[in-house]
Amino acid sequence: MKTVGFEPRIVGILCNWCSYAGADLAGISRIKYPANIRILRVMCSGRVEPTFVLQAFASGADGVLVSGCHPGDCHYLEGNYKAFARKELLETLLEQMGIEKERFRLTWVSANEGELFARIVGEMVREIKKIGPFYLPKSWMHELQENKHGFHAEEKEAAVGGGVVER
Amino acid sequence: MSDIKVGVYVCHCGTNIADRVYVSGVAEFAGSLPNVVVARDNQYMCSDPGQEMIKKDIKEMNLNRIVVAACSPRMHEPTFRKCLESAGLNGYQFEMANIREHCSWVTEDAEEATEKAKALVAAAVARVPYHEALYERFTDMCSRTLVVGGGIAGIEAALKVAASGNQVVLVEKEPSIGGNMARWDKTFPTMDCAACILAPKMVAVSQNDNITLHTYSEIEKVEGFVGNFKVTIRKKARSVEMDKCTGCCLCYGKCPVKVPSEFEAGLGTRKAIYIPFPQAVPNKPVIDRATCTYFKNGKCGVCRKTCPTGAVNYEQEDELLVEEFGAIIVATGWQTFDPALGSQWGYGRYDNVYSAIQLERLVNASGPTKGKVVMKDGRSPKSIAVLHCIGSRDKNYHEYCSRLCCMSSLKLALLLKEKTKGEVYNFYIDIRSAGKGYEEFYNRVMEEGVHFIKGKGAEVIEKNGKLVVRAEDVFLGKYREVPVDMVILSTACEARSDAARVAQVFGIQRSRDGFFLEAHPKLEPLRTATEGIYIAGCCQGPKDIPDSVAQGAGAAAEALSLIAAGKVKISPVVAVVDANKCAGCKICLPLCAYKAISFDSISKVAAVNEALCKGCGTCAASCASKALNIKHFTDEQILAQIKEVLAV
Amino acid sequence: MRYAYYPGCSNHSSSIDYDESTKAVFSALGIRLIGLDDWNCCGTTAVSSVDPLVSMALSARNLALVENHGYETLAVTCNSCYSMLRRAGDYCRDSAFAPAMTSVLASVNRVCQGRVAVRHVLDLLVNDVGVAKIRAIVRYPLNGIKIAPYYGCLIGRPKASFDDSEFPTSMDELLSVVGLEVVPFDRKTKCCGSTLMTSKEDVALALNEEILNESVQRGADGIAVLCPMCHLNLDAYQSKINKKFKTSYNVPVLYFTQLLGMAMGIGEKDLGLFRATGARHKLLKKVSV
Amino acid sequence: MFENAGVINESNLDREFVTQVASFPGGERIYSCLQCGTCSGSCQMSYAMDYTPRRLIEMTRVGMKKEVLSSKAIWYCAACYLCTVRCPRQVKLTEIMFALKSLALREKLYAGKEDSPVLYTVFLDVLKRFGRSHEGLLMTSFAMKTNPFRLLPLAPMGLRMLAKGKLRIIPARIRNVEEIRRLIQAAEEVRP
Repeated sequence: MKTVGFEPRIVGILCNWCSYAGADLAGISRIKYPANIRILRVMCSGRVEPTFVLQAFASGADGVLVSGCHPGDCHYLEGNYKAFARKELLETLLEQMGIEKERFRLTWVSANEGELFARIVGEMVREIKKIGPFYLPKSWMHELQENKHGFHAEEKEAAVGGGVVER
Repeated sequence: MSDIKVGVYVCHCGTNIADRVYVSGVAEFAGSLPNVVVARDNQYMCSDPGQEMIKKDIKEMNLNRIVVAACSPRMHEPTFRKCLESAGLNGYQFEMANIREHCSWVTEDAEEATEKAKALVAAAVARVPYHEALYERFTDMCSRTLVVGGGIAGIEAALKVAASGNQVVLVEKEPSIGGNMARWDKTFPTMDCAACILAPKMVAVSQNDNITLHTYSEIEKVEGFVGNFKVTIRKKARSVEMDKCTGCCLCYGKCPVKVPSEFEAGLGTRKAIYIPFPQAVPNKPVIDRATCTYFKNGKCGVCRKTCPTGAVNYEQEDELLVEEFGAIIVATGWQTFDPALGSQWGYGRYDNVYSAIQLERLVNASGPTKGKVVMKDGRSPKSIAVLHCIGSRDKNYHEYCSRLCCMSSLKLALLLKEKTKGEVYNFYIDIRSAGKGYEEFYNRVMEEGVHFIKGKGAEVIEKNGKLVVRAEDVFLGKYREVPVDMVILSTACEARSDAARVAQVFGIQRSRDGFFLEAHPKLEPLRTATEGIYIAGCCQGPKDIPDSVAQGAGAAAEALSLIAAGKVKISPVVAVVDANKCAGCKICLPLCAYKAISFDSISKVAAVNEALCKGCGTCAASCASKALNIKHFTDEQILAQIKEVLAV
Repeated sequence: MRYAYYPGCSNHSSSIDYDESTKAVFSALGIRLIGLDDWNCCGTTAVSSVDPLVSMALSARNLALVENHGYETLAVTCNSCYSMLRRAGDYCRDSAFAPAMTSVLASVNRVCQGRVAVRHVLDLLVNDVGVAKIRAIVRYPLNGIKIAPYYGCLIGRPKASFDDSEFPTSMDELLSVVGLEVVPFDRKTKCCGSTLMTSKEDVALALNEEILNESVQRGADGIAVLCPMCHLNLDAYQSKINKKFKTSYNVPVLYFTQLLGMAMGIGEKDLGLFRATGARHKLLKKVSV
Repeated sequence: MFENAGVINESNLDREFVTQVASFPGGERIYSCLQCGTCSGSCQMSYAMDYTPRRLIEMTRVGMKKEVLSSKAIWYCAACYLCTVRCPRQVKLTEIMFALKSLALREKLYAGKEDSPVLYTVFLDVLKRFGRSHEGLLMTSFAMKTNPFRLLPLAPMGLRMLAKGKLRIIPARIRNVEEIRRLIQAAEEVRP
């Protein structure tokens, strides 16, 4: 599916120490990248729960980027490993929901990789432009009307993963 | 939430933001958002007038939440928190929208940038109603400082901290402190002898009661955080008992093993039991187990037999020390580029092609030739070429300029001219002589008759039994083949080969060039992303001696200002458990890297030790009952932000 | 094992002995070289100088043929062809000119995705076959002969491939396995001038003089080459060099495959040794002793 | 203008020239050159060139189109890529030389007595006819267009090669010569 003039909306959830700083460096270095991404800060990529990603899609995002420190470089020792552990389950879940894999990315960007960050955003925008806008599945609409403050614990439980929930 | 009163302030940052973002339009838009009482724009929000504007509005309009749309929170969040507090508001009732680094500076199109800025502001406005007042706390700290690396930067840092009366532990990987500087002969631009200015400092370290020196030791593990680091130091087995050894040197006179000396850059030899150089501190030997005959096949033992005090101990084992420190200074230094990687320069192929560090040893009176500059066949060279930028300013190796080699090459050229009275040619791209007395030194070297050929030495080749440097004389626009007896390669200063491992041990990030990354390229040159861990000297990037000394002293000041406070601030951004929701599943317990979560066996719920919690939020992300949350990064706050950032 | 084989124009004329000896050696090792059907000239320096994109398109057509036949690897003997074909693969795969290349090839109904591994026969012998296997079938080790290994310029350029761009060592290894004494050789990858021999003869003769000079100074009995152009310039132009520089070079220049073949006991005829136009007998005589 | 006068006539400079060269394959890094001279020092032909490779790069960036394209230097490049692999700024000098030669041919700015442009053009003509190169045909056509007497000293070598089966009298022709012609034409149309 392709849409003419389609500008994807991407939510970026970045860890404070590496990726957010990397995105800052892209700015300091005046590296231009598409304005399609809106960046949020968390202290660690380990903070990012699947609910955040699902909420972003539910709120109309066409893509979600989660980015943390490189493996071994986590400011909190191993938070990024936890994020990585959740990734697989989240990807399976997104696949089951019919969300293309291009729409979600977990990357590692360090504080001095401004260029890399800009490149990742550029790539994501290009890829999502190819697959077109994300339309909310009908079943989700119902869920959303039910609760205004995001997902309930049940969905969350299903989506936590990372060896945390026994299934 | 009728009692929420938000003030929004949009910064122009001169033209930094206003060039791309229609600032007053963003302010106007913010004014229309829910809970917003006032929205203004200003030239510089961080300036006094900008801050005064916020304070005045807080007082006059009873604002209880503030949003500033400006630069990165990593820059000015503390500034504005203070501003709120001086107006009687809690500093955490505040949020920054980053419309500079993440918006105006990275977006080509002004319309798109303005739309993006609006979304970021809306998200911040949606977030602040969920903010709570939070309070920083203080905890006791350890007053000891760890200095890692005993080169000139580390030595300077250790001496400065020790002078304040505080305890320092200096850890050095090699058997002696002194670092690279100990190998130099003279120093530019004054030409004073390196050993003469370094040795007194090395001795001062060994004599200072406040400094504990661990040489032949490495850092294995760093745990804890600012104020209370727990560090594991591995003291490698020296095979010589330091308290028994008198440094009489009888042992290595008798040792039958001869291997190339690292200190002499392979030009001289040392024994398997050795003191790396005469002025070594401590001046006591070490056995290199990899080459020692006794350790290879159990035979020999000559050194043990020779030692009059019975200090040689083949059974000695590595020792692990676990010690506490308040601050850590990392000054692990640099290494020289291996010129053999560029086969065109003939290093390793032709006898008389030397690296700069080898020449340092060759011209040194205590070096392998007792300071005589001679070729491999013993003759004195009549003509010598010094090739600059070997491995530097070269995308095939290191793109950066190594900064110190121009001056070091000039110094070596002058020494060569003095010692050989021959013709000395410098092949260079540019001469970089920025520094006190440096340009004057360059002029002096020119006036001494050293030749300067602008043009990088492209290759060294043998022609009819003589070395020939091929290069373009750029000023003349002509190709030249300069026959010489000897070639000196002025090699790049590069990050140590173990820099990646060291960075991981200390939680330091590295820049693309491999060196350690400072917290801010201009304003925080000595800090790292980890509070309480500082960097000094060439581990951060190439530096000459004056700069390394200045950084060592600066890092000492950083450590001391931390220690002098006596207490460390603990961020209130920590995990909190809602005991009513906690199902007691214990999933969070193993997830915490700091072991900050325990299980209360009586109430059957998780409990967070705020002194240990660092606030990463991994536990909160994994709590199935939504009982765990991170203050200031709660689910509500983040979800509100996500929804709103997409609503615009 | 089998590979698609691109002989290149020279191997059908001036370097036919390179073609013959390569095929003989590979056949002795039990490897099939399958000649590429209807291949065309790679374009080489000449066409690149007229129009770089035309030469890339010409090379890419060959790669398209290989892809079409379903081969993964293309064996190449000539350094120039090797460099051109590798570059063409890179252009089709990832460069700013990839779309242009695609449309040019599409105009003749060809597709090149740049998937083919373009590999020099030296690379195949050292890295796929391996020296152990070659050592095993050496019947007449060429002991007592000193050889200068001359790789030519394009074996590792513009991009280093299986060996260093300036100081490759893989042929040294191979030649010493068959008993030859390989002398150190600084001018291993210095250019022979290639087609400049035709248009700038004075300069090209000087380049070859330097190479011959080092080989003599190093005490080599001959020079091993792996490119038809190098062979032509070093071998056929020796008398001209002698005349110009008042020298008396009489240096045997052989393809490395011929030397390998000799050690393996492959007949002179199969190795094309009888086609020698230059000073070859000197070295051959030493071998038979 | 450059060699004889001390002043460069700014109005004679072609500011578009560098853009034109940069648009060729591999030309884009021309802007990165730091003028260190590694290329010229590496080039074995530098000594014979009227301008060193480094200087050609700078002249191109300045816009001295006529001087660059009519220089002798560009025809000395044997395309050995030594400058390219050594360039500290990773400027693809050899590719830039191809671009300059190609432009010199297209704009007919090369010096009249240059042999290389003729050789390369003849080479392409042979290719268009047969799909492959043919040394004998190439040499004779080239000599006829430049100086037929240059064939004389080559004749013994040619005959020797003929006798040893190293030279064919009749050129090999590929089956799809027509395809080659169309391919060349299509490539010529997309050139920068």
